[in-house]
Amino acid sequence: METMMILLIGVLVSVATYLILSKNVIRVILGTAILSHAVHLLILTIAGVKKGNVPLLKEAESPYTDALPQALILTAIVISFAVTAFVLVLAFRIYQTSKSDDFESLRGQKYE
Amino acid sequence: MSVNPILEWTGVLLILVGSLMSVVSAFGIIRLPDIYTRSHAATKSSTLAVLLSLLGAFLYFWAHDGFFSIRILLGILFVFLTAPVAGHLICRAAYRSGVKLAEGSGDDELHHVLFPDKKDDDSSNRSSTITKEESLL
Amino acid sequence: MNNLVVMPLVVPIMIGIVLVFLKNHIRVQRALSLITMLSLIFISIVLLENIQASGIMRLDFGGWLPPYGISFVADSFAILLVLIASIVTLICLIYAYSSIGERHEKMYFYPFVLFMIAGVNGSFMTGDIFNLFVCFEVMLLASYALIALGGNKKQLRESLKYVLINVLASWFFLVALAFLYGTLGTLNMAHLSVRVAEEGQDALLTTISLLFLVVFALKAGLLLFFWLPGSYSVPPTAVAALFGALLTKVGIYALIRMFTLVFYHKPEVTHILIEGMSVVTIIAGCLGAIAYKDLRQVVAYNVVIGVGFVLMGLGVATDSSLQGSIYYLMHDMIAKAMLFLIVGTMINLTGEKRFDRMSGLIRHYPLFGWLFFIVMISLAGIPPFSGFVGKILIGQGLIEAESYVVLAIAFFSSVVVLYSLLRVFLQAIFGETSVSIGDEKPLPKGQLIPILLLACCTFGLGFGAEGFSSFVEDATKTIVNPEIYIQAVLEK
Amino acid sequence: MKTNDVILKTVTKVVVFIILTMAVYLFFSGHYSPGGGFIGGLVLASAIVLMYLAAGIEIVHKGMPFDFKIIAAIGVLLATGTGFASVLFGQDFLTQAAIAVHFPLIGEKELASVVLFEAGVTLTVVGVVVTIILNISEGGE
Amino acid sequence: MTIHVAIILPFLMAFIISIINKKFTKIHIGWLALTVPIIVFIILARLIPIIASGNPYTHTYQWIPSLDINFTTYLDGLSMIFGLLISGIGSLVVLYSIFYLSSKESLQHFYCYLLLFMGAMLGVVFSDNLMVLYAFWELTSVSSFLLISFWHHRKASRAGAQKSMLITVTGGVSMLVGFIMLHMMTDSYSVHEIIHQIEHISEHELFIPAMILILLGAFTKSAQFPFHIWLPDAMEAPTPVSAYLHSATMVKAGIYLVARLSPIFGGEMLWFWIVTTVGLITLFWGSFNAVKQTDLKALLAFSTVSQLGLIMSLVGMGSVAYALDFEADTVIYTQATFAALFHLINHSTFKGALFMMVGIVDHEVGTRDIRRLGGLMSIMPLTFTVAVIGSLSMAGMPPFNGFLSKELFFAAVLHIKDLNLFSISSVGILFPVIAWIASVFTFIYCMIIIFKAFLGRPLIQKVERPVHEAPFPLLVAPFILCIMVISLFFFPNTLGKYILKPAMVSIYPNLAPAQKLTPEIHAWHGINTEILMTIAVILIGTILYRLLGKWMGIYRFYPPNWSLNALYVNVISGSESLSNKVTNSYMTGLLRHYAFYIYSFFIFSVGVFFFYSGAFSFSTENNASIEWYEWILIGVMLLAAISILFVKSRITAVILNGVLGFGVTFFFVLFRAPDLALTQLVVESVTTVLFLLCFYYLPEWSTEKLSISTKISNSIISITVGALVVVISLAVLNFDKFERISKYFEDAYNLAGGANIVNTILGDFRGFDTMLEVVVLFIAGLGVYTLIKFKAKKGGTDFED
Amino acid sequence: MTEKILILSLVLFSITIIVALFRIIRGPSMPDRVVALDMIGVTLLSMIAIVSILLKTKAFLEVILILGILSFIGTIAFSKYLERGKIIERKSDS
Repeated sequence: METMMILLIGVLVSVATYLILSKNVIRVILGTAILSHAVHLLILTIAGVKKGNVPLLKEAESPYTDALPQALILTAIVISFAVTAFVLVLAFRIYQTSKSDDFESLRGQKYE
Repeated sequence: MSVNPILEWTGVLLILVGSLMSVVSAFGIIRLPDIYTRSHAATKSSTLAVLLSLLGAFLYFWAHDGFFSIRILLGILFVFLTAPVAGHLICRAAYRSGVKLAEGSGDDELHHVLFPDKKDDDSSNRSSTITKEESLL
Repeated sequence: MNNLVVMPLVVPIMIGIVLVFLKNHIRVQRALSLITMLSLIFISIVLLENIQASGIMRLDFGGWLPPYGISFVADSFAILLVLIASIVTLICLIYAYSSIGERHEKMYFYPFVLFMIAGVNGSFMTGDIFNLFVCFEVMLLASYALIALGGNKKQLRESLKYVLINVLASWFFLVALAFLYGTLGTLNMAHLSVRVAEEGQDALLTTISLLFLVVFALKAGLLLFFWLPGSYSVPPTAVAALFGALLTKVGIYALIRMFTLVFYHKPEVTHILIEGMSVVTIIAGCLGAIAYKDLRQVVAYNVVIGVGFVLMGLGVATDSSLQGSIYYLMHDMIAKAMLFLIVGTMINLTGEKRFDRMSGLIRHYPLFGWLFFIVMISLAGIPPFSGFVGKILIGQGLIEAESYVVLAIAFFSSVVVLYSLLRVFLQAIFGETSVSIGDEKPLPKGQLIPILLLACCTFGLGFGAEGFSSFVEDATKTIVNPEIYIQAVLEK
Repeated sequence: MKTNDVILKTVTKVVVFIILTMAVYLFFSGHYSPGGGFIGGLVLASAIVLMYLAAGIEIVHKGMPFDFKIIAAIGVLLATGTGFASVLFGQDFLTQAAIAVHFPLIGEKELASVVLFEAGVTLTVVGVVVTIILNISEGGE
Repeated sequence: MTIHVAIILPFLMAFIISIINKKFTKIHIGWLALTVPIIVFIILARLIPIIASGNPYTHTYQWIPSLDINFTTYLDGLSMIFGLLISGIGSLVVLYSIFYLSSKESLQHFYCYLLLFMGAMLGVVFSDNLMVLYAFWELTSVSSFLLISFWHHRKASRAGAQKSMLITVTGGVSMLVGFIMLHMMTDSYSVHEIIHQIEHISEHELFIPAMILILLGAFTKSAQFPFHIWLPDAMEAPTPVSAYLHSATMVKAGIYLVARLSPIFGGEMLWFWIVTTVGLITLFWGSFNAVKQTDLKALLAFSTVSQLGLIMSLVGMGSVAYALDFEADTVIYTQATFAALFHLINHSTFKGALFMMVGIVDHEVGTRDIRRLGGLMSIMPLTFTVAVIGSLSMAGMPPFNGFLSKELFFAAVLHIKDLNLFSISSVGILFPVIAWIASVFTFIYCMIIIFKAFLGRPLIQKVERPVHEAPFPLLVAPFILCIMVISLFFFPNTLGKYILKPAMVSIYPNLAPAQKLTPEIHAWHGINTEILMTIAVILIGTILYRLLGKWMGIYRFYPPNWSLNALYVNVISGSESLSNKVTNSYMTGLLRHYAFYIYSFFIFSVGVFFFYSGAFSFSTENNASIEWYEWILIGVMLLAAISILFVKSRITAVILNGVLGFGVTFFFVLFRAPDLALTQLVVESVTTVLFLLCFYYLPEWSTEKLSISTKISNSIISITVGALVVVISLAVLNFDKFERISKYFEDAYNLAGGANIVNTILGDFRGFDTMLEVVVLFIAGLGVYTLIKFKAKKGGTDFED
Repeated sequence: MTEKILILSLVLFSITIIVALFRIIRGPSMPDRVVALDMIGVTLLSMIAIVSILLKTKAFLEVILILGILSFIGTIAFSKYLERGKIIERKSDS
């Protein structure tokens, strides 16, 4: 299971990387969203899957699955949500001011 | 510690039936010709599938652990409430955004009500916000 | 008592939130933010004294002992940086009062600055690697908001690039964290160090350390500095100064911390790589600093050179070079803030961004012109200003390590720094003025005084280097001997 | 072209009620089963989002005339404040404490400072999510 | 203590002058400034007897003791010479400048810089600590820069200032490295402590590099070939400055340093070779180029270069005395150093006088171009006198002090020729030959000064203003110098006894007992090779001067763009355009490129090391089982992810992203993470709503028009990155050496009173993270608010584009 | 035995999901895709119920309910977007 999950994560990372390398702002933002999916899965997978019970003491008996990565991922999810919201707004504000959603035309002037 | 094996088995069977229903709806979603018909498959039969399997799970928990799960019941209620509304809204959106009916459909009476100023089926010329590409792949 | 350790983080956050409620009371906002920074300076001085007296301080949040809970660890190195960061922020705030404008002030400028400094301070002091990530994010989010604050075209454009590149960096950070937790099974930095030492830093761990190198190099602008010139040249002057002084330094701090505390076993891989990267960084920075006539570009590439210079000290990692790095880091924070403020003021005064379109500023603003001269001298590492102590020590470290080519590049870079600013000085500050007396834009005292204060700081830091030496020596001792840090964290 | 959302609005009234109940439940159950401040807050926020989706900004605003930024700020203040409170009691920062209090109806219950902390988290999440969504939907003007 | 006062005093006065403002303008500020060098001179003069008796004076103030950097002053014979020169010439220059500069100039600045320089220069010669010496050294560069650019509205001034600053500071930096190396070898920055450790360090591998680096500093400062190019341009400074800094004092700092460090490095033959050769080349090149100059000041500048070369070569020759074993004979070579010191003083006197003379001419006539001058003798007889005395002394004619030192110089080169050092004796002969040729050129340009400027047809019609003799006060300083020029000829041995001898002792502490260390100077010592050489110089020089027009053409053989100056200009402008090209080539402003760099670096550092080190390991042993439906779901996610790349509509992409989100949620469920699943779900939907909200304001994305090569490189990068993450993750999975700390949290119910472990971690164990995370969220919310509400004003101060 | 049946139903459900994914990719119209997404959500809901039976835990029952809520919200948002472009209006007319 872990191996397959990691292969899946690899593909997600590749896809996201490809999107990030593109020119359109929305594509890039989507890329970052997929990147965060990938890394959340990665943290969980590396911590070991299906190795224990749900980490609820009243619900299940020991052994429990590793709860720490879950807490970390939760934090990471919220942070990446915050950042995504910010970037999205930034993107449409840029479109409002520069009338472009293409990085090619958002290069800025050449300096001398 | 099965409290009530019959109930438990009923639950499992309900789930199985539910999954079969869902395959049926999947079949529908492939085979049916246009969005309006496909949404039948998606909302009606798949809602039924969910209801069945949730009921099954509810029964199972009840029978197996003696656990009367209000949350599942709530969930059932919820799906019951929302699925038709969702279906309604999406079909309305589809119609208003000018998705064509499948060929061979009968009368389209609503068309004259909604787009009185237009001739027949110039579909994608709607209000400006949604552009044509939205409905393309 | 130990709760004092968290104050540099929590005080600005709480005050920042209070300021949100006081959106339209600008005077109150100014006063409160000023008081906050002053109290931070006071707190960090108290902390420094405490550390000298009784060793490294530690605060376990919620009372959960390391390695299970999160701890803040205050050693001399961290607190020195907190102190300097607070001073620089204070001064930039004073500058902002007269320059930033009411629109910014009502748009939560002060809360954002306070949040950013909280993130910076947190990153300096945290002893937990995941908490470092979170502190980074606090700092970054605030910096995202600050860089885009103002909403003009160029600002938004550059901030998008800045944000996206940092998102990428944060992603790498998370990946590295995943690997780290997967291998070492802990998050406390001292505990990480113990575990790495226990099993030896094998190839896989070194790979992970390289991943951290990528992350922190991005934040520090070491080799991967592409985001820096663009994004540092768009925000308002006070913000740019804060960025130039603080943001890359956090990355540098993290690099130094990581590669002296945890991954110090394979210097032939990691440190050599850092050394090479800093050489390339310096060269690229030098090229950039003389490539453009746009003032903010000149300044931004100067930041790049500074980064390379500091991290050379880490690359060779001898006692004296690390000590030099600490000195230089402190110097760089102050001098870069000053440079940014001066350049921003020049641009505001003339309405031009290119220095070859300015001339003769010294005629109307003599003191200002001399302040530029001072910062130029200081950055070139000419005594008695602050740059020279660090420069000497790093030089010493490079000689000890027998990396003479690196040495040559490092020291030649200070000539290039001098040249890049000298031509600005000769063109823009000296020369014939085209503005007749009476027509010049007035230079507000509120903008001159902060620059003057920074000049005093750079002089004080250089001339009074002895005053800091015991702190710096203590900081170096902790860096060089990870056991001291580990003991302070894991004991009890 | 007239639109009307009668069906949506009617259903929403019921659904929002269910979601709100759910949110409160999630918030309080967090210590023993999945849930907690974050999730409670997020669910609460999604309920509000649903209201906005169905009824538009103005109507919702009449019912909830809050500035959600301020709510978020209060939340952060609460969260950091509980941390700070422990400093005042001479404990390490963010030390959580619990006292048993007797409630009239529910009976003996533990009242923990964690609850305050989580309430802060919830308020922040709700405040921030709603602020973001409201601002974006008004952003074009 | 007193010496510290002498160093601090100028700084103090500079500070006072810079703040007294214009209330004081009734009196010329120069008078105020004049007090400083006079006081310093008196202080030093009072110390002469003590120093002459062989008691060096030293005192230490601690500065940065932890780094061994202390403000230690050390006054011995050598520094005494320089101290006297600095304060003595300084007094005269200040006096001269009071009448030279009009009160319309910004005198405050001028005297402030001048005093800064004076203090710095005193600091250089009196400091024992190398780091303090370096500090003052750079300060002299800085103040020299300020003085050159005094008329900063003139472009040439600025260019000259920049050049001098760059060259001298570069030298200073290399010298600093040399000092650091010395410190590494000896663990001390004190010159005297280092001298005591010579035996230990001369075999050290850093010894030679340190030496070369320090010499580089000395050569740049003393305008030695090929670094001399800054000196002619420095003549843009006001003439008093040229007289003071660029002939009498600052340029001699390099010579001071070489002399001061001779005890350390002199034992190395390389030192002798470098110093002497560079000195001789400079001597020749300077004198050779001086002849072709048409600007009097430039001529003097090149002559200064050449004279500095002369002194430098003499110091170098003198160092042979260290290299040879200690024998009575070796004393003879020290005479070169003696000559150097003597000429140092002489040069200051006559060159100072000459510069002041040029200043007067410039001041009165309005030009310094010898093509426009002539016949000034009748109009300006007093100035002419100064010119004659100075020039003849420079040319080495009796009865002026230049004659004495020129003789000593010839003697020294002749000694060196006989020295049995050279494997090829023919090299040895070069020394006197070069010296002689250079002297001929020296003679020629001295004649040019006298004849072209002052004799010959008056060319006054070319000059705008009516010309008359300079006012008397302006002539006081040059006359005092001229008197010294003459009196030194007649009483050289007084100087020798009180000034030169202590200096020699401090340069050659080992040879102090030897009698011959300070020879008696005689104007006439019979017919010997030296005097014959002098006569030949006069003869050949006169002939060549007469035929000047015939051979001036040789200067034209030299292509102008091959000169060192052109090299400097090309390097500066070339480096600017090159760096512009290079930097623009990679700083494209395109996010794609930046991301590309980052990924490539990731691949090349992490990836290459990972494979090279063989860190990869893989095993499926610990893998959990996998069910059929899980396969299918993995397939669903793969399919969804890959098809995102190809969809043509952004809504489809967001829907597919939603599918991914659902998939992730399901995996969270499978992997027993209920809290995560909940959070993921809500966040996913809110994000989708955000996307949809923002899409309202954004255009539909257009199809990417990427070239095939971009597509290929993008694919390669992304596949490599993905693969790298996969292989490292697999290796990490296989790494199982440590127990996770999370066992501790399973006791959550007892520790923190919660049954949901994840929740207790979030709320309690790692509550701090959560607190900060809330802050992050809050900042983001506030940031979004400001982003939307804060719009740039239309037509506001937006400088860009 | 029950377990095998449950796994069989899981497989059947996942087949539904893959079919719906096919519909999302194929389209042809945007509402098609939204309907399919909604269907994936609802199907996932059933799957989670089954999984929680298999894992013998009640921890995921909340997830079921939330999933129901959110796929509803998502669908509404999509349909409003497709219909009007702007999903949250200042004033809702009725």
